[in-house]
Amino acid sequence: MDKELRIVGFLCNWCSYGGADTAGVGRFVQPTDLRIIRMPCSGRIDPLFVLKTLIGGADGVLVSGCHPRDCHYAEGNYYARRRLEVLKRFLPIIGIDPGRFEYTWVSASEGQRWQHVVTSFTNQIHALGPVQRIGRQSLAKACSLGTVLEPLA
Amino acid sequence: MDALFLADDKLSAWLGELAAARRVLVPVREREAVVFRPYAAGVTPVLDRQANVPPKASVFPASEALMSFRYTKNPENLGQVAVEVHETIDAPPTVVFGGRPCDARGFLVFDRVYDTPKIQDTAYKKRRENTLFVTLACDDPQNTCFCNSIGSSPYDATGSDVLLTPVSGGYLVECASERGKELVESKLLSDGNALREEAKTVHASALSALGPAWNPSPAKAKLIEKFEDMGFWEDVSAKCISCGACTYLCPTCYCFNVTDERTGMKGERIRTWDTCMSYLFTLEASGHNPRPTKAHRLKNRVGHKFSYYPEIHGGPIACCGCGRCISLCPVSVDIREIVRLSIERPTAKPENK
Amino acid sequence: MSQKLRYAYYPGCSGQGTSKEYEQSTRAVCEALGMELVDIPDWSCCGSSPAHTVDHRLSSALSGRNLALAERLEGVSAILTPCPSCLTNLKVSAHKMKDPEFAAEVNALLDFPVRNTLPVKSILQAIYEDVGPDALRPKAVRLLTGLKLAPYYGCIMNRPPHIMEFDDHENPIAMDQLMEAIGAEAVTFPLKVECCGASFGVARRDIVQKLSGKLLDTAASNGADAVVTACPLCQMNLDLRQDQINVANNTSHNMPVFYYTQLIGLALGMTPSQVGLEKLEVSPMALLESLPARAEAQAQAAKKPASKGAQS
Amino acid sequence: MSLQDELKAQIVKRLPELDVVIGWGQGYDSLHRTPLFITSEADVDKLVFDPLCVHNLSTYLTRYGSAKRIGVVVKGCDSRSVVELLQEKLIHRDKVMVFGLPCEGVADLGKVKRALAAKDLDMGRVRAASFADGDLVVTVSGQEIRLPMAEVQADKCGRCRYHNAVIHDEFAGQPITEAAPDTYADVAAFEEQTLEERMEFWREQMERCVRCYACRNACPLCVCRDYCIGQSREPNWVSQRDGLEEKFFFQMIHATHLAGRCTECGECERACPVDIPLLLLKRKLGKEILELFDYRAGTDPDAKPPLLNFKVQEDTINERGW
Amino acid sequence: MKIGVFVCHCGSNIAGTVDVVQVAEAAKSMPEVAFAKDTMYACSEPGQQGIIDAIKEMGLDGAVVASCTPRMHGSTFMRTVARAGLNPYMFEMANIREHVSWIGKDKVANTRKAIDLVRMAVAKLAQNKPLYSQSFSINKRVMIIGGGVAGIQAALDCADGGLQVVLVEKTTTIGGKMAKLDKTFPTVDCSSCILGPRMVDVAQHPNITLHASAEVDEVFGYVGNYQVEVRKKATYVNWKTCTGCGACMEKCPSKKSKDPFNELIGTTTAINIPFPQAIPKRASIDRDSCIKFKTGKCGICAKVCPTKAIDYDQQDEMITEEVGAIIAATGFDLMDWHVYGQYGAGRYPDVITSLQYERMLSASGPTGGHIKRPSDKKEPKTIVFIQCVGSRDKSVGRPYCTGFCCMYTAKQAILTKDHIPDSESYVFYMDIRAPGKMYDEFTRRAMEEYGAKYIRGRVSMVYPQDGKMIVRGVDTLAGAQVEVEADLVVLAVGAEGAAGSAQLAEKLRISYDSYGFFMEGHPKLKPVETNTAGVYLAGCAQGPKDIPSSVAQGSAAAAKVLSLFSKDQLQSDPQVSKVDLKRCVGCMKCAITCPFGAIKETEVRGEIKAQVIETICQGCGICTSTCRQGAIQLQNFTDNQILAEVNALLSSETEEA
Repeated sequence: MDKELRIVGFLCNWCSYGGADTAGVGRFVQPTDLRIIRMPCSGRIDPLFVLKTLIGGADGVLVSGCHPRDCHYAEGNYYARRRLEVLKRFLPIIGIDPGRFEYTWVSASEGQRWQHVVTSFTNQIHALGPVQRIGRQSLAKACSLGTVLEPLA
Repeated sequence: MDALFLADDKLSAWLGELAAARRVLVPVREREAVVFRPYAAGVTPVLDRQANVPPKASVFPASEALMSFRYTKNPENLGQVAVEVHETIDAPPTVVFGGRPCDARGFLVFDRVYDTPKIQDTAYKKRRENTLFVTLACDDPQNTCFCNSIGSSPYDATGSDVLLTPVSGGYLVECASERGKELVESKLLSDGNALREEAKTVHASALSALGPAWNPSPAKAKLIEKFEDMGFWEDVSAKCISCGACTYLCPTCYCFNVTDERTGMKGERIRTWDTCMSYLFTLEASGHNPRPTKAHRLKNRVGHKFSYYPEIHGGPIACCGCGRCISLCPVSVDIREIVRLSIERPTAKPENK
Repeated sequence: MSQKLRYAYYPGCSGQGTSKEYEQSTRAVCEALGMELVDIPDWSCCGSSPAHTVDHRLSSALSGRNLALAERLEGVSAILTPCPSCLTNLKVSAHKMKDPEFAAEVNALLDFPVRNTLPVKSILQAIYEDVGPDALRPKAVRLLTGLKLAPYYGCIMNRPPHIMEFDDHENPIAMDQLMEAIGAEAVTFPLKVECCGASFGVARRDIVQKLSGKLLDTAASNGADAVVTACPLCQMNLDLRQDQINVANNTSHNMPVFYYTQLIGLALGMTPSQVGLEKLEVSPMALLESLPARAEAQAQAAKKPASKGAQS
Repeated sequence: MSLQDELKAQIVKRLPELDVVIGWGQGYDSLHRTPLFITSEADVDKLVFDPLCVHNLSTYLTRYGSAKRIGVVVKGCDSRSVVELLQEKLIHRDKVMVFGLPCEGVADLGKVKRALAAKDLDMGRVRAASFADGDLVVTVSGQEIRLPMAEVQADKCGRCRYHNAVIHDEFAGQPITEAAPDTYADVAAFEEQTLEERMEFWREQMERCVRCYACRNACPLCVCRDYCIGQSREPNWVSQRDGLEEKFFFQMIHATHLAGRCTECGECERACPVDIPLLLLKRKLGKEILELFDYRAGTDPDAKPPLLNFKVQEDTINERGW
Repeated sequence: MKIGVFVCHCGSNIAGTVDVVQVAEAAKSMPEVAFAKDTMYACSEPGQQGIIDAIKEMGLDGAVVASCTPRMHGSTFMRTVARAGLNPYMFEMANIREHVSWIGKDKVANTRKAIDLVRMAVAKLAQNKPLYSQSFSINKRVMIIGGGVAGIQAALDCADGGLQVVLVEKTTTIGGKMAKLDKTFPTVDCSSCILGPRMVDVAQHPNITLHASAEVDEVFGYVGNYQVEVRKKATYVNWKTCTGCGACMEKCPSKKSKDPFNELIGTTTAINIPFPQAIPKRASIDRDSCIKFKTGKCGICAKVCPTKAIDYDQQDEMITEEVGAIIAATGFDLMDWHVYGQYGAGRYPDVITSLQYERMLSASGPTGGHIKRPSDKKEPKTIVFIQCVGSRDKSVGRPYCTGFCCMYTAKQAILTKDHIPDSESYVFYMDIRAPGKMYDEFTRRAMEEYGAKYIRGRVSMVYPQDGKMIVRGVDTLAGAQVEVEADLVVLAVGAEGAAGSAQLAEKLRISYDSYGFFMEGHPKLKPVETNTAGVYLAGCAQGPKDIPSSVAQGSAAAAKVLSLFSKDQLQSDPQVSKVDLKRCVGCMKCAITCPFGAIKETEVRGEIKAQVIETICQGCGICTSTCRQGAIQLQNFTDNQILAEVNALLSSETEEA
């Protein structure tokens, strides 16, 4: 695999963080790009965390929680599912490939599934390459080209 | 000094000359907004109307790093941390081209605050020194313009270094300061003395288009008188939505906020524009806020411009009459009307409590 | 039935030889029921037994060719075939081609690719789902009342269930209900989906004799006068080999083995020769002639309140 | 009786029950209307209603204490904000009196500006404006210019499903019966660009942002205002730097906080002094939420908003088997 | 703030693939870090002491331990930090074992990743606040849901321990599945003879309140203080006056009512007491069968009742029970075996379930203890038992082994021989699973002494022919197809969580698996706990198990409750949400999304504000992500802390570049 990319995972403590632990206990080899942030529940994940992370320069964000019906807090992942689905569909308008963000459900027992998720997500991000950042290019370029910004048709 | 002439077709060449050694900021159109952007070949300046955003940032950026700092640890004792500080001033030689007289005059209001014998804001001063203004006189003022009422005019060259006046086929170019001379030393400019008369006609017609001037000076006392008249302020601020458009787009509003932004072991001390229309402007650490409502805050903005500033700085009011706070206000709050009402409307007697 | 039923039709090789009567009665019945069958032009082998045991890709290519040809027909809603063996191969191929890699391999062998847009169904499924017993019932001008049938579906009509996606794979009822709609009685027949011995009739005749014999025994012991089938191979084993079975098992079955399309055709008013009854080895004519008398007897019995019907 | 007079009569009738009625009055020039706060019958005469009454006045409703009884004049689009505020219990029905209007569409002054600029004229110099035969007639620099309303009408009006106030205590005039379909063609058109082009577009737009927060403060549903997380240190989502990331992220805050609530009234975009097309972001969310949850904000005060709700089995969310 | 970082080798578990010395060295340059060191085994006593010493010597304010998962040793190190005199919440962990060293061998990449994780943990800890638990009192009453043998055992143990017990039973009598059994393995004791006295104890125990014909409707509250709304379903008989004399049953004209107690192989009267030893011994009316309810006429039971207990107008009654802990002992039901088309899917009357057979064997059952096949009431001579019907069968979505079927099948084969000495039993099995005291010996007796013919193989088909059930299967040991002409076929149907267990789990906020079994807190170490404090499990509700195991779990759950209640006060988890009053606009969206009802509306200076009830809050943080003003923040998982982690990670990249 090419140079590591910056992939951030927001995982609920009860299921997916445990699933990642289980994968570790099972010595299921995974790519090393991912950095996991432990959350109490996928319902704690404000979509803005994902946006902040992507706009701030992460190449991919992976959210994982308990399977629907299995939330330790009964309902957190139901809210998460709606919020994150809306978020995923929102990304294209701001020029971010929706494939840079995935959300999924992995239980504490699903070590192998976690390995699969991490591996395929990391491959997906590598296929997309480094993220483009809004702050990385200044308007000087546009000005030097003499572009006059036309209003939306 | 002689007046010069710049033909329309020489404009870009002149800009090109100016831009060779300096950053030249020109008004350009982006969607329906006109903003100042660095000139480069191919950029078409928009000179037929007032820019939405004045060239304030040329001397007083919306955000600037005053200094950068870095923490270093004593390897023997990690608990001991030293800090290194580097002052940073970004002050490239700059020409602001195509602003209006009001835009350039705005900095005179700044100067009385940031460049005084007692207090000198080094970053401001450095940039002010490095920035020249090639100003375009207005030939047809907008409905919201009122420079004539605050003691100026559509062709007032105070604060500018070069004044351009649109005449047939091009511009009359007049030096307005010593520093302006270096700018007009160009072979592209020809003798323009013959066009002085035409320029005067342009000036006169612009002035008359503004209509009769009104006198804001009685407001100085009246606004103090109305300090406790919150009924008045609630009334005139009712429509205000407390955004910062008026202050950020005002060529004379000079308030700022300072914050340290740090990541890891390094960071910067940032100065950013602040707006007195925001609740946060006066929010104190205790949670107390001396200006808790928009009425208090609008009172401050109008009071500061037309009463407190003149009081402190010996006369001039802190307004250049550009009218952006009116034309760009999402709800058309009209500062002229508020000043007039403060003068005309009887002041309510404070209730004895 | 407001919209026109129009299908691509895959006849299969049996219909050209051993089960001409199935083919003949299928076409007649479908026409009578308003189901337009458009023959797939230049149809070829479905890739059944000889091919699929050797090479899955080639077998699927044979099926795929037919699928692709059918997809080019206009205004057809499904591909129909009377033969369960063809059905299985067409459906399995279509199913496997949902995997894009496999589909690419198969398509590489074809003149034009399979789009996999048309469902493949048996004639039985189409009659059952698109016409249905309720619509069939009023069309029956000659009810087969008194005829007791063992409905025999064969082993592959409904299996494997996740591919065939039709009826209950252990206890299918589509043919039962169609037979009941035309007045016949479907007796309890627990071996509906048992194996008849299939093509072992050539290599190991003893197996067919044992398995098919058991089918006939069970049908008889459950009171059936005849067997009704949906598969050319089953029909052939039970009918053509009935004498061999009797000899081998020391039994004396004389049990006609119909195609369900033949019986529906009769009920719709067709003549025995229109549905090819003369092609059956065990002649059903005596049985069919006895039906009016049986019906009368049944009607009489029904009038007597004390009489008990068949167990149900 | 004209629509405007009918409205005035209704306000005069109900004014005694109310502390203030918010309507529109004449602004600083003939093209501008401005919010009018009516507290006496004499003020009622200043009331104006025409296609220049662009402001969504419901934005003021949450700025009064719960003790006041407020009347508000609303067009169809504005009324959805009232419904949304009621649904979120940010205002109380018994404290708000809604004067509903039918509206055939308002002018977009940005389009007026562009139309005049095309004729080398400056909207800032318009001396007179009136409406005649479906045209906006303006006098500028000595010329009389007729601008067909169809050309200068706000985009939102061309796709309006709710010409009439959806909630009202008083309704002036005759309800308008037609409603236009909204196909979100603008969003689709924008998304025909590549991802790089889209981000470059926003890069260019955000460069211009002065962080005045007019977009936020004009928004009827931005009720945090003084405690917006875009400006706070606790929590500290956005630094004081005015980089593109900071400015853009503020728009992410604004947009996501409006997901499932935004009625697409467009005040954010209208209020922007540097003409950044902010509504597009909200329209995208509106489109996705409509597709996912069949939900249009501000149409039912008793609805449970989609993001505060869930189904155990979501019919429309394909979780992609990740 | 002065932070200490302790990087664990974990022997070679971490140090094998992560350069822990380099990680500790890198930590030294991180903000706020005043001390960083690698350590061989952080969790060992010397390791912990090292942390304590460093905290004390260096005057540290908090500690980051980079080692294994916090799910493993998070609480261990919190206690360590507390022993050093710090608030235990001034601690964070970086998981560099499960998430780093164990999942890859690239030491360079692993080390870089470990440094990032430490940097993130440090950034988070820098904003941790000391948190303090609140004490709250406990209501020392316990509710037990389900009156089977596990629930009975738990109830008696708790009651004997001095607790007030509320026992809620869905049906009209306690006893559960065990009450339906004829005999128990491997002792062949009479089931009702051993269970009966326990049931009577429940009825007579002064500390036990029994609600039969009752179900849990809603559960509010939290450990120590639950409010449970119990729906007492109408029985149309006033149980306060009913004496259980049975006069109504004798006279009831509707004698063909369904008899669920007898697994529907017999019938009963519309008004009935399920069996003579029922507790409470009270009659109830089956509305669906009662002539009075169906036609309005009849009313015979009301006439004959000596105590005038019949009340046709009775309604469901809601009562609220306040308890401090709940034991869920809701047991199991048989899976719906009708998915087995090859066994007739219910079409053949002579294919029955083992539980139906059990009722047939029982002297108090509908056949009076005589084995009669349902179709013609004849005594069967050849009986085939098919095991693993709905066990270990992925094709029907039941991959697990129910575990007790092998044993009861052997028992039933033995009892069959006792009942019908000239009978022959065949048992089709996959493997014999008899790992219990005297269990394997028991199955051997069935084969060797009682002559049950055990055939190792699956049955492919059962069908009727000539009055017999033909059972066709395979004998995998002989490698042959077998056909048995049986008179009766008994299916050992697998168990699944009792009907309604998923709904109950959702009310109790505990997890359950796809088979309806409740999830225990830890498969090894917390077999009767759940992840919801104060909710415990007993018996088959947690997974299929036999009677002794169920009884043991009942006692275990009781012990857990007694231990919980041994204190007068509980400490709340302080990691709860907190409202910043000045930011709160009182929109109460937090309260809408809170799954626990932990947020209430309050008024502060005339304005509506949200308030967190700390003892109810479970710390999920859904409110925090719901609140747009950021006014409600989950302590130590605040927005700023998550952002600090994100920034620490993203800035690390910038610094490298």
